[in-house]
Amino acid sequence: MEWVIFSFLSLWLLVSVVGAIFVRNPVHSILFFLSSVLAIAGLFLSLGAELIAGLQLIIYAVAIVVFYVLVITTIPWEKVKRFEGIYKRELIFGLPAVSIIFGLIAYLIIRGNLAEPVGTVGDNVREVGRTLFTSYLFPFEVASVILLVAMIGAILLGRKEE
Amino acid sequence: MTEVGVSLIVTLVKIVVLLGVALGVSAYLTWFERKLAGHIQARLGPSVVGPFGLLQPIADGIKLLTKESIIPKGADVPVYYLAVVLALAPAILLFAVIPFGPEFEVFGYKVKPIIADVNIGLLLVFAMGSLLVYGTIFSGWASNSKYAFIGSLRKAAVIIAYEVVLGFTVLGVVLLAGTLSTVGIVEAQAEKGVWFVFYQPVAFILYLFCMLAESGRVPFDIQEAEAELVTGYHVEYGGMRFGAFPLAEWYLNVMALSAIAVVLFFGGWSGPNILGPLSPYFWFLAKMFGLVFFVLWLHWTLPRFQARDVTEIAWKIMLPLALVNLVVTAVVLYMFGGE
Amino acid sequence: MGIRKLNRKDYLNILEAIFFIDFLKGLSVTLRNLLRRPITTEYPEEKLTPPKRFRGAHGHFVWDGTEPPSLRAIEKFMSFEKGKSRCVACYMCQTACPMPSLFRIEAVQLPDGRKKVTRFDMNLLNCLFCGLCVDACPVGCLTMTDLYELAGYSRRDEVLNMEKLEAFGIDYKNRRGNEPDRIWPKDEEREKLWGKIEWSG
Amino acid sequence: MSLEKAYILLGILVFLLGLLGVMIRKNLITILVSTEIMLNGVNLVLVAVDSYLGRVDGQIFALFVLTVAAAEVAVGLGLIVSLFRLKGYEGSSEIVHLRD
Repeated sequence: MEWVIFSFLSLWLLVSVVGAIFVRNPVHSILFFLSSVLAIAGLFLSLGAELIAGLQLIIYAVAIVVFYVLVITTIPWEKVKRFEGIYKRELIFGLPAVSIIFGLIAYLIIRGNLAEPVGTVGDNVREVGRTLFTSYLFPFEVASVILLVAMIGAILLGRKEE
Repeated sequence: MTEVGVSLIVTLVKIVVLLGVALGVSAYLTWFERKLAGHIQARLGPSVVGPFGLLQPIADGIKLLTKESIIPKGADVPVYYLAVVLALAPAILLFAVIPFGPEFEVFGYKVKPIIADVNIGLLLVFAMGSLLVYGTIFSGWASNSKYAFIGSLRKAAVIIAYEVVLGFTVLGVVLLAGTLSTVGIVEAQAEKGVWFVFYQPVAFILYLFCMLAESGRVPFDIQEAEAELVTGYHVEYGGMRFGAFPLAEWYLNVMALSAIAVVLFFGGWSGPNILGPLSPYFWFLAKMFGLVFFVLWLHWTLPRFQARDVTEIAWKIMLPLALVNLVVTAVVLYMFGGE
Repeated sequence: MGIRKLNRKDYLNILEAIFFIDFLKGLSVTLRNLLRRPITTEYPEEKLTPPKRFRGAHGHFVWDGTEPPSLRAIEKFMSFEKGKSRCVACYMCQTACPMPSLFRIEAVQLPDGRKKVTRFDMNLLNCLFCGLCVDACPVGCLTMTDLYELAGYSRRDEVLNMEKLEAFGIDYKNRRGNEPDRIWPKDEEREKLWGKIEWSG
Repeated sequence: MSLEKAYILLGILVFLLGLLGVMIRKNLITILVSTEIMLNGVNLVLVAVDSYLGRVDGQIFALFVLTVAAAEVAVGLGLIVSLFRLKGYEGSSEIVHLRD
């Protein structure tokens, strides 16, 4: 059963990722990316990471992709038509390189052994929240500062010059 | 038969029943809304097709289905078609996390009248509610029309603003219940014996406004302000595709969000036992349609906000109120809470 | 009934802002309307009777023995038949009409010297229903009936000929001939709405 | 091959496809999208290993990655918009001058 779900979701994910990379039109690329984000949320759910799946849906699928969509749909694309598509030369050299790297890593992973499990997680949401606000409190605060800085930077960058 | 097969079949049956009921009821909500609008304006509403105009939704459906489909020139055809799906799917998926009643037993199997009893029900509600934004944006963008695009951008701004407020609003209830699961929230209310609307009145009012904004109802219906933007982001669609957008936005979404409001604030299926085993469902549906009726009633009462005001209200008034509500709830719960 | 002045404040006070008083008032207005009886007339099934002075399609009063005695005088010049129009083809209606191409009237002289109206067509497509032709008619023949469903399937349907006009006139006289000539159907209702009229003297 | 290894391989494949996307795309926005795909692959591996090990630390790191992705998108899209406003185009190969 898990294999059925996994193969369905991974097929969906790979198709949408390949589509996002190779499709010409940036808007279609964003749509493929959205679909891949949904597939990853499904994978998270099947892995039992429910909170991350929900946050993936809310933050990634909504907040981040909406940014892209708002920017991409308001830019007049007739002017930048020549920047659609892909570089052929880079593809010819990049594809073999990437496949070789993947082959090497895959060999390592398939031959290697995974570490032993250390425990089980009961209520995922509760557990993540507890760990986040005890062991990882400082990184959490730093992340919020990063968000604040990014927000200020985005406002400064996106504002019209007077 | 294995356990997995049974659960799969049960889930499939639940999905089919819910889909049929939701779509049928939302089709009849169109009739109800027109009737209500008519009577509020001292008119009659639909009254010709069938007794009391009851066959009007079917006639409308046949009319919409048999219409010629026109694709505007310069439209992005795949996205144009995909936008309909993107608008309808989240609105239907919202129903997956709504618990309609308590657990019951059929042929020795325990069945919960909820499709996905997940740990993160409320997160899914927010996620689906905000995924609606893609249907609107892409329908406006793909139809290559200025009015449609202005409407879709307005709606996107509204959804982004009110989704944030909605999240902070509901967090108060989550704090009280101690869980994100919808079933858990209903059970927490049953345990405490008090509906959360009495603990969180401010949150309820904020939720109500967010619900109106999310589903594009008056007074927040700036995205399809008929007088300025003809009908907003789906103006270039024809036939049933045109019908699908209001169906998703005005009816399915309103019903789903009302049901969530019932779960969050009105104790879900709790109520006096007057119909035996059917009474939880009766109470749930009664509360839900009470809220739906309120929304429709509001639609024909209030005028529309200005486009500028809508987002300003969200960011400058409602978000601070929701934050204050959340902080006060947390502090009070910390000082006087049980645990 | 005087004019009631409403004082509206620019801002709500704090209680009204918190408890949405204005909002609830608006809701109560619509709720009251919801419970009210609809005032719709379901048109194709149920039709309103317009007041007698309503200016609908035209009609001709016919020669049926109720004419004023002054008309008896011209009987020897005109070839009137019982149940036919009492038009004398004087062209007064056409002269009074603001629209030059609306009427088409023809008359012939019979061998015995009397005048006979052979044709009286009205093109209602050009008519603006001002009623000047009715005022102009010297023999009280032309009238305006209360028929208001004048839509037709072709432009030809909109031209009234003599037979139609006579039929309309007979029908109108049978239905509304005995009614007093007033705009408002009931005097009491009119007095309730507009107040009692004080005539001088 | 166990399911966990399949998850990890899938995550790495997604990461490498994102890398390929960064290399070959012309448009700046799609390059940003490819980096998002890379981050997603990393997240997938983190959560997969996490659920195998039975801990939640990896999920918290995934959470931080989400945060960083949001920040990156905000700044990156701000840059792209201002670049577009300044020059009127946004191909990656054209943006080579530090000043004009």
